[in-house]
Parts: sequence; structure tokens; C-alpha cells
Amino acid sequence: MLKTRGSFLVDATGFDAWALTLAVFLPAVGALVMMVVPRARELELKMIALGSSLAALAVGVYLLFAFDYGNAGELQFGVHKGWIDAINADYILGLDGLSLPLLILSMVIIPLCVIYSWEHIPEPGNAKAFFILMLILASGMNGTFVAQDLILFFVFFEVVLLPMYFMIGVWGGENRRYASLKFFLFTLFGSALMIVSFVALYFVATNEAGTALNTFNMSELAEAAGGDLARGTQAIIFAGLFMGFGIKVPMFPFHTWLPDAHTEAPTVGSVILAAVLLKLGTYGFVRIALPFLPEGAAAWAPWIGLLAVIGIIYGALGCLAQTDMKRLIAFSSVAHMGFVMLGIATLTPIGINAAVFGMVAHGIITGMLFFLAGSVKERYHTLEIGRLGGLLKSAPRMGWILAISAMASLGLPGLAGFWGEFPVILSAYNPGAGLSEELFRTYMVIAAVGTVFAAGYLLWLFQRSAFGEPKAEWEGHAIADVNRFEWAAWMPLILAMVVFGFFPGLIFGVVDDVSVGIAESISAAVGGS
Amino acid sequence: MLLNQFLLLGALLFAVGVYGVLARRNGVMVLMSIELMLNAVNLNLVAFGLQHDVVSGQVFALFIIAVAAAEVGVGLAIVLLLYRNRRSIAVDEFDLMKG
Amino acid sequence: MVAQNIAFGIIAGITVLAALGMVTTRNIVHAALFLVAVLGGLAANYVLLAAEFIATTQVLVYIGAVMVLFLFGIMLTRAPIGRIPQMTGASWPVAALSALALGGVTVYALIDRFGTDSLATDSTVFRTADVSDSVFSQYIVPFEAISVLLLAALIGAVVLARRD
Amino acid sequence: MWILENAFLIPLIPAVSFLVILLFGRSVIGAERVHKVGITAVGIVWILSMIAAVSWITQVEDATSSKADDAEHALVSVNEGLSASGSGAVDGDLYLAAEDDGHGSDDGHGYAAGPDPVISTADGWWSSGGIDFAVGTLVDGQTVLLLVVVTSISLLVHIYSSEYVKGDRRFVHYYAFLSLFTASMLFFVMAQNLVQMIVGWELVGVCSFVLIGHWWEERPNTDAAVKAFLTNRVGDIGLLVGVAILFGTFGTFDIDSINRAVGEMGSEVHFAMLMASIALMAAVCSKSGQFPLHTWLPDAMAGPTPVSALIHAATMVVAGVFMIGRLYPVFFEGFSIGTSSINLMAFIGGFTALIGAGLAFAQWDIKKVLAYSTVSQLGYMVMALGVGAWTAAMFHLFTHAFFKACLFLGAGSVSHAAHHTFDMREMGGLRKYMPHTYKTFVISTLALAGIFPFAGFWSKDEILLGALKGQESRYLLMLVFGCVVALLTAAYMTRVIWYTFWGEYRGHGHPHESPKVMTVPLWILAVMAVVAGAFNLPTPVLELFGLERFAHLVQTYAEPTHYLNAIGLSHPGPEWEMAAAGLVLALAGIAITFMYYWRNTGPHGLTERNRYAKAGYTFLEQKYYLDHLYTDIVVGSIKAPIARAANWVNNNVIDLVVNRAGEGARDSGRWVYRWIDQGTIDNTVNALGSGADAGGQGLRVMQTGKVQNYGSLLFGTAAVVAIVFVIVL
Repeated sequence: MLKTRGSFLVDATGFDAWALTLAVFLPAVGALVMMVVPRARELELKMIALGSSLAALAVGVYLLFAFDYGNAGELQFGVHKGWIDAINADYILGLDGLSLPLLILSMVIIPLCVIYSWEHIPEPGNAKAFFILMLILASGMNGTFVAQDLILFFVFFEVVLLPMYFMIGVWGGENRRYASLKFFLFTLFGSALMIVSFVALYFVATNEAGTALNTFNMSELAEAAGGDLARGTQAIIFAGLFMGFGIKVPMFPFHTWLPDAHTEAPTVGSVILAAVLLKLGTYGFVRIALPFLPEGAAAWAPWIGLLAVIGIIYGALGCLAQTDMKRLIAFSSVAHMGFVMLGIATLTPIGINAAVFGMVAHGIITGMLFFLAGSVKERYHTLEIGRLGGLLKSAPRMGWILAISAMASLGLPGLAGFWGEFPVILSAYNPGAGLSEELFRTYMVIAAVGTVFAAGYLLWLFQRSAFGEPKAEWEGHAIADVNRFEWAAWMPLILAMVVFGFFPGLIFGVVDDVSVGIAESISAAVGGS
Repeated sequence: MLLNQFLLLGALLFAVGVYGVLARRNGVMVLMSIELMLNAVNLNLVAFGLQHDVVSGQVFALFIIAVAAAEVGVGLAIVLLLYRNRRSIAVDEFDLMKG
Repeated sequence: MVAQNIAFGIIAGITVLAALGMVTTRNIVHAALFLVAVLGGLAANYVLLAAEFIATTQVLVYIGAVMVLFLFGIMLTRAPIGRIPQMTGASWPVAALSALALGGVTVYALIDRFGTDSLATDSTVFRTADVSDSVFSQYIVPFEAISVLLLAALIGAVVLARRD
Repeated sequence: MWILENAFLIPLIPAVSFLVILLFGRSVIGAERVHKVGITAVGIVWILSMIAAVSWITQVEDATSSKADDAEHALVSVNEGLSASGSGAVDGDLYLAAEDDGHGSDDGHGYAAGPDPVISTADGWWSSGGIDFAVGTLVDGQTVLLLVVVTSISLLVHIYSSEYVKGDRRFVHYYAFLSLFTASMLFFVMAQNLVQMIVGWELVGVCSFVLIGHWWEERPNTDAAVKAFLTNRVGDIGLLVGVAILFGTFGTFDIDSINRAVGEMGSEVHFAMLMASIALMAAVCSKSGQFPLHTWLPDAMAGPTPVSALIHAATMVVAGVFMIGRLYPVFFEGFSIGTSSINLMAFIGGFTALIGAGLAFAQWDIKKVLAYSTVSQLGYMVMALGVGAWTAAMFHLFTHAFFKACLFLGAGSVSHAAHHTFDMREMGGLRKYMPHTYKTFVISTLALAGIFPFAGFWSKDEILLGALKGQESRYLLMLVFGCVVALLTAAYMTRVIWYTFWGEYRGHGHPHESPKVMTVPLWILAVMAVVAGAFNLPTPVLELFGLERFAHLVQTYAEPTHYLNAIGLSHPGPEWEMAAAGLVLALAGIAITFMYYWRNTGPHGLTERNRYAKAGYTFLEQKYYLDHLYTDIVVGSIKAPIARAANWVNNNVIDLVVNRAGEGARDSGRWVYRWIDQGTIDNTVNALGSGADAGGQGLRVMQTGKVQNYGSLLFGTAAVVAIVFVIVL
């Protein structure tokens, strides 16, 4: 049964109508197939995992080519079918310029993780379960980025949670129980508030005329842009969304699950967590919180900005205090996501663009750094920075890759990280939607100071781990350089860092229409009332 | 006559019953104190029934008497069982639930 | 009405004193006898409240049946007849405090709420027939439930007390 | 003109060379031959730069002659009506902005700065939220000047390094990053907009980091590299913020448009420009080694010497000076250079020049002396810009690049000969062993000291003159700074020559002259150190020879008159008195130092003549003479205290602050981590659990298992609740 649909989400025809569904469920189908394959046939299992994730990526490549870039602000490849009529939740998928980069990022990361894990299944083994979880994660993440119905979004958002919980809890480090539970509880707590806000949106969201919409359809809610909801109501609903997404990001006071989860998670778990999972939160802000509740966003923006800059400085200070490489990288995520959130908080197109760029760049760079940390751990059996050293000498290629990744992470122009930071600083000079200029200019300066700290901890890390002579305790240990699986898994990420560093327009161009639309609707809503 | 004189009497008896339940060591005595509390409630019920001109007060008093009888029956059976097993009915010696 | 008040005063005094005696005496048989006095006093109060059926039941059931049960209980558990030093537990001050607090607050609340409200004098005098009508019509379901409860308690008591 | 419009080729070639060397250096080309790739690439770029320079000159000449008629009668007006029209003919992505009314004149000395075209090409790079970020090239005189400087020095350093770094453990990487640096620096100088400028700025910083840490096995080198990078990042805060302010104010990144806009809007945007200037000044301080962020520069000498010559003397460190020159209208407005008699920029520059010169006395490492000298000379340039002497600053940048590069390469040559040491106490008497190095070093020293007729004399004189004349009022303090520094510079350089080349050889082994691959570049640079001054000879000098036509070449061809005259910049004419005074000061510096050493030097006279010394040959006593030298020469003056105080401040305050700041950041990081993160936030979470646990333990005591206790609790609680209700209701 077809419901009335928003005028701008047109059902696609032919293969296009199936493309997104395939993109979302191909990995899940792979996981299903794997379930019936006996555990002993490991090679087949791996092939299925790789095959299904690559099949999803192939769909992604098709999407990249078939995507109408002139119309990046509109939802494309739309699917709209009835789902749960009782609560008015539909199966709506759609892809626009905001979703596309993140969807592709998620699609690329998964096969790379499969390749990396090919011979690196962490303790206690069991490749079958490991890959099945990874594929379920892939489905959940892909689905979150293309879902255009709040309930569907929520389902995908939560689907991601459980595999990650098991991944950390089963394949994690020594403290895995604690970390996995912390991760689970934190996110679940956020989700609970988020779903309350979704339901509230369902009941109170109105259109311009004041008629209740009673819909979970995201494009309709975005078009209504808060309707004639009072600023206070919007702010309250926004608070629920803020908790749900902010914990996932994670923003400053809610970040403590992140270092633990990252430190304990297996390498690929950390990579997926950093590269894609954190983006679910920021994506939620841009996709849901901002356009649905523009005035709520304007009311909260100064606070989001404040927490963001605290996060930037705080994350950096946290990094400086770490002695464990993986934990340091984990803390750097807090700082980087601070930049992303500051960009969002400015409510300007540049800021939102930069935030989306920052998400992708952080996914690539931090994902890469976690891969490296995993490989270092595998070779040295420790991540204690004080015990490392001379990586450039014992494994020069790995040292170089670490150098490039660290440089990208500290925001060096010519590599991807810079374009997630510099435009944020620019946009904070002139925030949108009537936000206080003085306040955001202060944030701007603090954020700029944060870049120095970033350089500080990354260079410190690099100096200790890569420069100098290898420590005496590793004498006689053959520290293998990058092997072929690692090359295969890493090369795309390194290339992406350089390519996006030189051609930031590749992402900005796609996202621009959407973020301009969001910023305009916010300033219209704020200015008009 | 005042309504309160009955109610206050009930309250006093109830409080005395509470004290008995809490303070007496002997299981039978505890049960007796419970009877006292039930009766205090009964008095209230009958007094309110009169005050509000309804028969329900008396009916419920009756019910309570019946329940109290049942309660005493079961309670004494339990006390008996305890005595048989432990050779004592001092309630403060039963602390299997100690945490 | 003065007579009634005097009667109430005497009865209430006896009842309260008997109750206190019950919870303080060290002789368990005395306690049972004090309880008889309390129950009797209450029966008298029911009469004052024009509830003669309740008063009758009180005498029959409590003083007649329940007290016999108690005495059986005392005998069967071979409680020492006569004074025993430790009838009251060590934590009696706590108990006293709880009871005092509870009683105090109740008394305060009652005085605060009902003050010197007189008892309704013009209300219907419900005879036994009225009570039985009500029990067997309006309250038939609770009545049956209580009957079942009694049966269950009976069986339960038998099962528990059986020596096997 | 083709090269001016396609100037992007110039940075592209070394960038390609970088990739080729890095990717194919070891495998295809062969590790010992990669320098040929680098030299070829930079050679091509050098030729292109020369072509660009010639094209530029032709262009300016053409424009001048075509406007000659207009110019004839417009010549009279000195500084009136010089508003920039800002109406460059825009067509497509290329526009040639030819000024109609941009005539400069130097107080009636009768030369006409021609109309000043700026060639700016831009292609859309990316756009975000309606703002277009362009990539393109901006070519004007200043760019061309830097192109010449960068490519020339880079080429010579490439050639020189092929011998100096031969057989190094990372020869390939060295050349790769030398190429990348050249590319980045060229990219930076022709940046069309501020974003590109930042990109170039950061890239040269990274190359500097990599090359300082070239021998990363040793801890001090990596420390120096990290210090350099971090200090520069501190300045980058200013750069990012400054750019954000400029962008926020004008809504564009385009340097040309911003400069024109400032010229037009003037005081309307004064406050924003002040903020932007202060922010950008921080960036200048870090990159160009200005007080108080200069401390990284001496440490940066840990890198290979040719790198020091190229990056940390001639090119990268002038990036800050270049940026001020590039955005001069912004600073001019922001710091009120035209009307003040002291401002932040001039003061920082002058002060840096002074402390740098003072510190140079206290060093024994020849490269550190040169490093402090560089700091001092950069301060000179910044001071010049601060007093409004734009041309003088650029001119000094131009001349300084040659003679300082020559000095560094000379120092490298010395160390190459003297067993890789840079300690002057292990040198001495080298003039006998390495005559070429000695001669070139002396020539460059004379140039640096500002002795007539070497290059430094002309540029230094213009700076002092600029301070003397100022714009509306003279910069007296700056003039004093300048004069003192002139004296000090001559003195410490003479000291270096004394210790390095005179006296007896005190090192090990047998020093020898470096091969031709190294001496030829030295000679080229030495020649430039002599003649570079000729490029901006004042007219009156040349009138004597009837060569007026060649006067003020740098000024004519480099100065972006359409910006500078729009803000009303005047040029002081040359004054014999000032020139003579400067010369006398420099000579005095040399003379005093020389006299001192002359009196006490030589294997024969030393012990007899010096009252304080027991013996004159040993190293320790030499040091003793140094103390004596300080007290003797600068008696009655404040120089030694300044040097010591500055050194003390440098080592104990600034370095300490930097270190403490680092440690403090780490400590506070650790503190925050331990007490707030792990302690508070994490503990709040944990405390919920453990609190429940502890509470449970506490409650466990109450869990007696006795029914009556539970009953007491039950009734007690009921009573309490009832009491609460009674009280509340």
C-alpha cells in the first residue's frame, strides 16, 4: 500500500528502486548465508564475507555513477513501501548528497576490515561469528545512512549496537566486559531518550498551517521544519535528540565510553567504531535534529558549540596524558568530533559542509590510525608508547604510513584532515541563524588553539614511536613490515587522504546543496518567528 | 459521644499491637499482638460505618474477623512447625535470611 | 449520653490497660488472658456503636474460638507456664519508638482531622438482618472468597501441623 | 607573458620531481643518482623563473612606455589622488589589472614607477555554502622577486648538497623533500588567495620538520624538529584566526581583492584590520623567528647545513616577511603604520633584531651564530615593514638571502673540512686550508655587516632611512635599534671570522678545501653578495655614472604600487648622512672587534700582552678572553648585559616557558585525565555501580534476617512517611 508521499521523494524505477535496498541488505544476506556454512570451512566463510561486502560496494559504485549530482539536494533512488501500518511507520529509503559520502565510506570500510582480518582474527578466534557480526554491522550502518523514516532509522541505528557489543565483549582486550557494557549502556541510554523524542515529533510536529503531521516520514518532517512549534517545545524535543546523538558522537561529557571501547575493541572493531559508528551521531544531528527542529537547534547551538570546544581542548589534553597508543588515538577522536560538532553548531552551510567533510576525513584518518595501532600491537604485543621506538627503522613503510596519517590527523593542508578543521574555524567567525558572533569567535580561537595541541600529541606520538633507534628489548625480534593484506586494506585509505586533501570539492560539491538547504531553512525559521 | 473517642482507642490499641509484634520474642505472643492490631482496625471500621450510616463497616469487620481466624490458624500451625524443628519459638532466633 | 460516655471511659480504660498488660507481661498465659480482656472490651465498644451482631461474633469467634486456639498453641509449644525473663526482645526500644511514632502521628492526625466531631446519632441502626442482607447480596463475592480462604487456611494449617 | 599566466608550472615541476624521486628514486633511478633529478627540475624552474622575471620586466616597461604620455604630466603629483581604481578588466578566469593612476615618485627624485599590473589567474577549486575557493596564481613584482630568490638559492643548494650529503643514509629522502620544499615555497609565493597561502605555509613547515629531523635516529634532532613544528603551529593559530577575520570582513580569500578593498575602505575596517594584523603577526613571529617565538630557529640548525641555508636562512623563514608584504595594506591599516611613530610590528622587528644580534655573541656553534644572525636580520626586515619601508624590506630580503645562504654554505664547507663539527673552538686558522671558503665567507660577512659597496650596505641603509623618515613621523626607537644592530652585526661576524679562519687550527685531522661542487655555489653566492645591492641603487648614485635608467630596479619592478600608493606610502630619498652613519657604525663594529683580537691574537703576542691570562694557547683561556672581550669592548655600554640577559631570558624564561607550557599541558592533561576524566566523570559512572555496591554492604548490616527488625523498619518508615505527610499537608 502506498502512502501519500512528500512531493520531493519520487519513487525510482527499475534497478534504481532496488539499489538502496540491495546496498543495505546484501551484507545481511551474506551473514545469513554464512550461518548455514559450517564453521570449519573458514576460507569459504571469508570469501562469502568479502564477496557480500564487495557486492554492496559494487552497488555503492553504481550509486556513485548513477547519482544525479546536479540534484544532490534531493532524495534519489527513493523507495516507499508500507511497513508497519499500525504505527504509521513506512519503509522509506532515499539517498541525497548528505548520505552519499557517508554511505560510501561505510561501504568501503567494511571490505577493508574483512581483508585486514583475513589472517588477523583476534583471540579467541571463530572467524564465522566475527564476520557475521561485521556484516550485520554493515547492514545496520548502511541502513542508517539511507533510512528516511524515523522508525526505520531507529531500527537500523539500534541494529548496529548489538554486534558491536559482542565484538568488544568477545574479541576485546582484558577489560572487555567493562568496556562493552559501558558502551552498550551509554548508547542505549541515549537511544531511549532519542526514541522518546521521535515519538514526540510524531505527535506534535505540525505543518505551517498548524495541522499535526502524525508521520515518521523524515522528508515530510524536514519540510515542515518545526512548523509552528514553540521554541521551548522544540528545545525540549531537541534535548532528547541531543542526548541520543550526542552520546553516539560522543560529545564532551558523554565521551567516557569511547576510550574504553576503543582500547578494548579488536582492531577492526575500533576501525569501524571510529570510521563509521561515531558518524551515526553527527549524521543524526545534520539529518534529523537540525532540519526538523530549527529553532531548537538555534537555542541549543551555543551550548553545542561550548561542549564542542571543550571537547576539542579536553580531548587533546587527554591525548597528551596517554601512554597507550590506541587510547591516545581514541581520545583524539573526541577532539576531532569536537570540530565536527562546532561546525554543525555554527548552523552555516560552510560549517555543516565542513562537519560532513570532517566526518569522512576522520573516518578515513582515524580508521587508518587504528589499523596501524592494531598492526603495531600485533608486532610488539604492546602499545605502550614508551616501549616503542624506531618504527621508521624496523618497519620503514609502516613508519611512513604512520607519518602520513599523523600529519593528516593534525590537519596538514594537502591531506584530508585540514578541510574538516579550517572551514570550521572560518564558519565560526560568522555563525548563522542569529547566533552570538562574539561567542562563536571565542570558540573559533579556542578551536584554533586546539590545532596546536593536536600537533603536539601527534608529533609526540610519532617522535616516540617512529623516530630514534629501536629499543633494546626488541633486538632479535623481527618486526615485519607491512604485509600484503595490510597493503590492500590501507592503500585505499591513504589514497583517499591525499585525494580528498587535494580535491576537497569531491565531498563539498556533493554535500553543499543539502547543507545550504538546511542552513536556509534554519535561518528562515529563526528569522521568521 | 464523639467519633474520635473510638478512633483514638483504635489508634492506641493499634500502636500497642505494633509494639507487641516488634518487641515480643515469643511467636504466639506476636500472633496475639497481630490480633490486637486487627481488632483495632475493626473498631475503626464499625465506628466509621456508624458515622457514615452504611452497613459496609460492619460487613467488613465481619470479614476481618473471619480472616483473622484463618490467619491465627495458619500462624499457629507455622509456629508449631517451627517449634518442632527448632525446639524454640523465639522469633529472633530465626535469621536464615541474614544477608 | 453521659452514661454512655462514662461506660466508654471505663471500657476504654480497661481495654488499653489490658492491651498494655498483654504486651508487657512475662507470663504467656497471662498475656492470653489480657487479650481476652481486650477483646471483651472491644465487644463492649461494638455494643456502644450499635453493632450487636459484630459484638456477638467477637465474643463467639474470638473469645470462644481464637482464644482456644491460642491456648492450644501455648500448650503444644510447651511454653513454660509462668514468668519467663526474656519475653521481650533486645530491640524493644526500637519497637517502642516505632510504635510511639506511629501511634503519635495517628493520634495527631485523627485529632487534627476529626477534632470533636460527634458521632452521628440519627443514623440507621443496622440489625443483624441488614448485615446478613448486605453480606449475601452486595458482598457475596468477597464472602465466598473468604470462605474459600478459610477452607484453604484450614487445610493449610492441617498440612503444616501434621506430624509425619 | 605566457609564463606569467601559466606560472602554476613553476611549482608543479619540483612537485613532480618530488614524486619521481620518492617513488622511483631507489628502484628505478638509483639512490646515488637522484640528485640529478632534483637539480634538473630545479634548474628548469630556475630558467622559468628567469624568463618570468624578464617577462615581468618587459611587461612593466611596456606598460610604462604605453602610458608614457600620461605619465609625463601625471608625474608632478607626488602622493595625491592615488586611489586604486580596482577595476581590473575581468575576463574569464584571467584578468590583467592595469592601473591608470598608480604613479609613485620618490620625493621628486624623478623616477616613475610604471603602472603596475597584477596577473592573477584563478580556477574554481571547490565551493562550499556559496563561497568559492579558488586555486590560481597571483604574479606581481613581489612574487617574481621571490621566484628568483627561491629558485636561485634552491638550485645552488641542490648542487652543493650533492657533495655535502653524499653517501648519506637517506640521500633519496633528502632530495625528495628538498624538491617538495621548493615546490611548496614556490606555491606559497604565488598563492592567489589566503587558503592557498595557508596551504603553502603549512607545507613548507612540514618540509622544514622533515628536513630538520633528517637524522631522526638522534634524539636532539627530533626534539628540534618537533619544537620547530610545534612553535610554528602556535603561530598558525594566528594565521587561521587572521584569515578567518579577513574572510569574515571581506567575504573573499582573494589577496588582490582584499588589498584593494582595504585601500578603498581604509578606516572603516580599522578595528577588524587591527585584530587581523595582530593575529597574523603571531604567525609571522613563529615562521620568521621573531621574538618571542624565535627559539625554534637556532635549534633547527640540527638539520643538514644546506637545509639550514635554504630553509632556515634564505627562503622559508622569510615567508612571514613575504606575507606581511603581500598583505601590506592590511597591516598598514591595522597597525596605523602611516601615522604612528611606533607600532607592534616595528617594535617586534626591532627588538628581535637587537636580541638576535646580542645572542649571536654568546654562541660557540658557528651555525647558531648564523641562526641568531638570521633572527636578527629577519627582525630588521619586519622592522622595515613596520616603519613603512616596504621596498627596503623586500630589498633586504633579496640581498640577505644571498649572503646568508653563502655564510651557511660556507659554514657547511668548514664543517665538511673540519670533521663535521660546528664548534668554533675546534676551528681556527682555516683560511690557510680553505681559501675559497674563506674568501667567500669574508665577502658575505662584509655584505651582512653592511660595508660599502656590498649588497647589505644598500639594503640596510634603506631600512635605516625608512626608520629615520618614517611616513608622517619618524620611528626614532626603531632607528636606534637599527643603528645598534648595525654595530653589533659587524662585531659578531668579525668574531666568527676570527675564531674560524684566523689563529691556529684547534681541531683534529687535516682540514682541506671542499670540492668544486661546493665552492662554485659559494662563489656564485659571493658574487651576488657583492652585486645584489646594485638592483636597487638610488638614482643619485647612478647619476654620477649617467646610469639613472637602472636605478631602483627592485622598487620599480617589485613594488605593487597600486596597493601601496592607494594607502599613501611615500618613499624617502637617499641621504648621504644616513648612509655614512650606517657605514661608520658597521666599520666601528668591525674595527673594535678586529682591534681587540688583533691586539691579543697570534701565537706570539697572546700571553705577553694579556694581563689576565696565564697562557694563550689553550681553549679554556680563549674562553676567558671572550669574557674579557665582552667586558672590555662593551664597557660602559649595555650590550653584554643585553646579550646575557637575552640569553638568560632565552634559556631561562622563554625556553622555560615553552618547556613548562609543554610540561604544563602534559601535566594538566594528566591531571585532567586522572582526576576529571578517570576521577570525576568516569567515577560518576563507576560510582553509580560501586555506590550501589557499597550501599548494599552498608545495608547488609541491617539485613539481620530477623523478621522483627524488618517489621521495625517497616513501621518506622511508615511512621516517618506519615509524619512527613502530616507536616507537609
